[in-house]
Amino acid sequence: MVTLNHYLILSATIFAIGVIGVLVRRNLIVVLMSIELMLNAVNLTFIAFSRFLGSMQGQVVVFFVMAVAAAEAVIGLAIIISVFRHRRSLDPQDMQLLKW
Amino acid sequence: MDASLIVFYVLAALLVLTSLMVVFLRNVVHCALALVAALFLIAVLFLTLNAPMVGILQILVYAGAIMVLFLFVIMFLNPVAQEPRRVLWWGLGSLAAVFLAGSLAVFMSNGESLVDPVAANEAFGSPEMLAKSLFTDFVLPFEIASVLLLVAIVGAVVLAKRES
Amino acid sequence: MIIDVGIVAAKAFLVLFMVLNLAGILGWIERKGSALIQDRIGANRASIFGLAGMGLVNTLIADPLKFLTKEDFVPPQGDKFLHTLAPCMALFIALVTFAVIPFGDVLVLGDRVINLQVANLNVGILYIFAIASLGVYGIVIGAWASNNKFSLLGGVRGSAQMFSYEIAMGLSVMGVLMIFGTLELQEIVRGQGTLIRDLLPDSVRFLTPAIGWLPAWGVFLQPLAFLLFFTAAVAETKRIPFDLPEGESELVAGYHVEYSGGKFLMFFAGEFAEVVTAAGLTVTLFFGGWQVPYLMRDGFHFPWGEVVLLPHLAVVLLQVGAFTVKVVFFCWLQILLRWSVPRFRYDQVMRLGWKMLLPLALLNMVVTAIVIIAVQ
Amino acid sequence: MTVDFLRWMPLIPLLAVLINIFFGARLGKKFAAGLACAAVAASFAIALFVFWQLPADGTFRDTVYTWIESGSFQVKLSFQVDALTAVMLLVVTGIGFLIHFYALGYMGHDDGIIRFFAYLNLFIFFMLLLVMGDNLLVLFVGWEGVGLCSYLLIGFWYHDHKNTIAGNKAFIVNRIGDFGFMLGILLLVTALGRQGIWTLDFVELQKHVNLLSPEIITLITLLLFVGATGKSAQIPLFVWLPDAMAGPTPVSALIHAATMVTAGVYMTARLHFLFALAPATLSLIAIIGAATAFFAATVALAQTDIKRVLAYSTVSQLGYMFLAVGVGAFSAAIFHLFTHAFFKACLFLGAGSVIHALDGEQDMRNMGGLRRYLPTTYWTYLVATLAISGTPLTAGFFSKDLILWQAYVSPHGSTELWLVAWITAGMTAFYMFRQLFLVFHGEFRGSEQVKAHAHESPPVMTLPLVVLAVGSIFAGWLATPDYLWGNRWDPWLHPIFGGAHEAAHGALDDEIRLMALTLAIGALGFVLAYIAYGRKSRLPDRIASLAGGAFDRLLLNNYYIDGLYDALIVRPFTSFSRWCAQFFDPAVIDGLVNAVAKGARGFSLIWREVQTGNVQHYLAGFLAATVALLVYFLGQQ
Repeated sequence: MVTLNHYLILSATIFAIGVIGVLVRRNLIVVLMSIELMLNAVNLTFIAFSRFLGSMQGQVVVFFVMAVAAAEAVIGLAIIISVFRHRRSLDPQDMQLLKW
Repeated sequence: MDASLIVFYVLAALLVLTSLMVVFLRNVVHCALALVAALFLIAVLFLTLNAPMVGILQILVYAGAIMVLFLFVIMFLNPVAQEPRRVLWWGLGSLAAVFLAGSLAVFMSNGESLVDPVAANEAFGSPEMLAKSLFTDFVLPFEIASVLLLVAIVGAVVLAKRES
Repeated sequence: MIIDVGIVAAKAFLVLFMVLNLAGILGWIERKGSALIQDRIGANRASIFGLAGMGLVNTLIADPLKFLTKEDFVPPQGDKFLHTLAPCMALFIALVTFAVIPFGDVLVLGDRVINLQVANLNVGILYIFAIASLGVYGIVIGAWASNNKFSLLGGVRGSAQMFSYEIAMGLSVMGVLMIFGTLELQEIVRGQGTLIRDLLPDSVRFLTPAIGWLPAWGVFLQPLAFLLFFTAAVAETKRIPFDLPEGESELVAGYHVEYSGGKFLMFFAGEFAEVVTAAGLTVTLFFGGWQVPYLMRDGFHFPWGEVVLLPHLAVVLLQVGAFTVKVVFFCWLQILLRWSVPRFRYDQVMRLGWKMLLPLALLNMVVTAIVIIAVQ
Repeated sequence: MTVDFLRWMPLIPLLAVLINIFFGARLGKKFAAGLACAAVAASFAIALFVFWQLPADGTFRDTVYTWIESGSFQVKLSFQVDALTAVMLLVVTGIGFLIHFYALGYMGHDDGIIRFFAYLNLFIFFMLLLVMGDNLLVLFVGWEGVGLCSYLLIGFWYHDHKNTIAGNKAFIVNRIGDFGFMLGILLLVTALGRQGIWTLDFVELQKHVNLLSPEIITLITLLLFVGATGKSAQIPLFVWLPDAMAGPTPVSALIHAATMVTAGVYMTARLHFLFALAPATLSLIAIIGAATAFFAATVALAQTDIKRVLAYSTVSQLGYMFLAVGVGAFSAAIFHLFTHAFFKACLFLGAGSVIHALDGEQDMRNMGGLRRYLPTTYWTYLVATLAISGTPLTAGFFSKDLILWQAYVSPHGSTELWLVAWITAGMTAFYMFRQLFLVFHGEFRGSEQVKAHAHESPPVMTLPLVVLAVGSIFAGWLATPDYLWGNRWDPWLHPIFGGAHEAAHGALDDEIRLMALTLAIGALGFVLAYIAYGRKSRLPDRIASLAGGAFDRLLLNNYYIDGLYDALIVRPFTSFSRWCAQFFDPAVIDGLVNAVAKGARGFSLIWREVQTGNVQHYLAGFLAATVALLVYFLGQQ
């Protein structure tokens, strides 16, 4: 029998993998993709709860998360494009002027 | 071990594998394709969780739209620079993530697990039900989400447009 | 249990067989059609046992054999795995779309009622769009894996184009979905079995003698949507006049420049499978799918009152036959289009998608919604 | 009695100021000047109406809004008009209007006329605040405001550096006085507050003034008097007034003769209930008043600048007023203030007319014989000179005589005070007639060019002169000695100053005898002036060269008091400031600030290494914190 915990642990694992990506990758596009992965891990949690609590609200939230994720990806990629135009680089470590 | 458990484990294993590929593959295009696979698998998991509508939307929005956009941008920029890899940083990052996964897993699963799924009726997760929720209880967020998307469209155009 | 699985497998096999064969036949039809249009004989060299006119057999068997025996070339700097994956995805996605398209009403065998549709999903049409949206991966991956700037440009063009037309396509069918109130394709087809007179509101009942006898097919209810959908569907197949991703004169062969042999065959077959799918979808949504006008489950019920009863099997065969004929017709229409119209310029393609189809589709949706509410 | 039209009196000039400042350039010079005059005329009309309506012992009150509210302490922007204020109102708006009118001609060709009239109107506004305020704070606002206007108008022709310096001097010297005034107000408020009464209203103050101990009152009144010496140019803060003559002549007439400089007198009169309780202060005021009158008169003897003579004369006359205050004769002080406003304004405007005619010439040595060119000016000047000299039946005669009489007969007075004032009266007559002879009689001593240009002023300037000259005679008839038709002035102000310090009455014989003495010394002054300057004579030069001319120079230079102040106060202070600027500020203040900054910078230099600008490093911190929180919550469970 698949329990809620199965899904939660799976979701936590995917989330952590996404965190690794955001943390260590030196390519902004991959970082952005890792963020998508994290979002989806959370989505999985929502859907699992929705199923196990018998409430549609989880699915509705996922719907909104998707909308937000779409907006986020679009804006993120637009930023990446314009940054790349200026610096010819996608390495987040090359973009550290915003300090001090 | 019943069939659903086997299906779950297979899907979960594949999902973890593809997720790891997203993070650890060197080639950005490979990463993106691995992510497409991961998202597809999550969509399948959604289907097993009585959420067919959301599952299809997942494919439509994520795999069909967002990831195509990613690939489009990757091809558009065609970044050739090799990522430098620092073993220490990678090790530390992975270690931290393992801690996070461990503590999250313990944290989330130490409650009493709901083993007996609520007997969902036929329509649970159907387009009708989702639509009813969206257009009654959540109609305001729904409209706000549409505004958000509009703003994102305009913002993306402004950001990505070449100054002339 | 086993029988259920067997039935599903049989249906799936049947559909696959039909689609693939139709795709093959289309290759021959295209050659003959182009010859016809260009006023030449065309495709007359193939003969088996001295029998001329065996071109059909030729395209069905000899062509694939030729492709399969040719060298499978992979660009040295390319990505071997993805280079192989891309055509598989292209063909696979073109084929699985057909899974939810119904090719007949129920077939009753004993006490077993078989739905003549491979998979009946309650999100049917969304499934099609979801899968269709994945179709772009075949091109994009193939283009990138070839490590060729022409193919890459083709891939970029292809992804942008498919992206654009998917939206117009999705929005154009909204009117149909609203009228029939369901996402399930089988239900949509069944809904098209009624006559217009049953749908007319009281206020315009006087039109009944004029148009009441028409079947309630989507094309009659949503003519604009049909035009938009069909245009978008043709654009999705990436064939002339929308063949910008290939654009021989500009990009050599676009995204499949570096493909040869079996892999090229898969792209080739995938393209024709897409043509069939586009035709199938158009038929299903706008031309009554497997519906034969006035044919009910027990026979013909003509609007002037005459009833011709038919055995069940005959009805089913009529339905499947009608569906096939319709699909073939629309495949032929697309081929006709392919040889009649010149290629668009790229900006024209984008303008058509975003500035013509999309606003019109939105307009159609709004008007339909208003009419539906007014009628209720 | 509560009314609501009082507020329009100050408000109309203020509105005119705003209009002239923001739109003046667009509306044109003529319109702006006319508007300014009309505004003051409107105020004057209201003042007349108020004066007409004011009941014998009543008060008009107009509260605009509550300005400050803190616990039970309330300060309202509120105006009151009683008999005292009514007199001041007439002087301020009436004389003010005449001078505005005069300035239409005098300033007609000046480029800055819009600015000039805006300042002048602003002055009227603040002056009205000063005299109409029903509490000390409103009075103080007016007090500071007129100081500001005085500064602005002295330095009106700021292109000449000397003028700005004079303006600065006036302002800074006034600040010293204002500082004392402010301390006095604060002390008064806190001292009363100790007793549980938090108020600044004059009515309330008067009601509760007996709660204060005599020592405190003495201290408060001394501090307030410091303010008065600054504003009213008394020893030791009188040095600014002669320099203030750098301003346009109408300004000298309005601000530095008729109205603003009398604010100190008004203030002491307004707070008479306080001063009456401080005999020591009163004595000091009397002594300072007499001394100022005397010293200023001596300085005036030797001045050669037509306006400086009048300036020292003003200081001297203000000394008379303070002498009257000092001997407790508040109503006499106000009376002299009233009459002085007429004849001194007339004198200044006449001097202005002369200066105008001679194209800016101010040195009397270059004048003479102007009687023929400026007949109207001459006759009005003569009348005003007669008035200030104390010629019988002129305004100055009655008011000055009243003060002399009070100085002699009042319980606070003394024979010595009278003697000083008496000698001063003689000197007044001398220096005024000296001026008259030098300017209008004899032969013209200036250049031919100027002589050819000399002309009588236009009617717009002579008309106010005539009005003021008439006032110089008849304004005094309000309070005649008992042997004529008696004093109509004291009863009018009686409700204000009350019976406690009623003007002292003495024997009629004494009064007549003293009057005769005063007349005698006045006549002596006139005769001496005629002998020395009325006809061709070498006498002045011989007197001037007495003791090698040192005496003349001493007087001419105001006893070198400016130099004394300069050496004693200004120079040490500037060198101290310089030391602060060059050493203390850079080394100590900046050093402290820089040390703090350097410390912060050093600290930040170490800690900014944390902020790498690399998003992923931040995320690592974020992640660590999240894990820590999760572990913490797990431990909690």
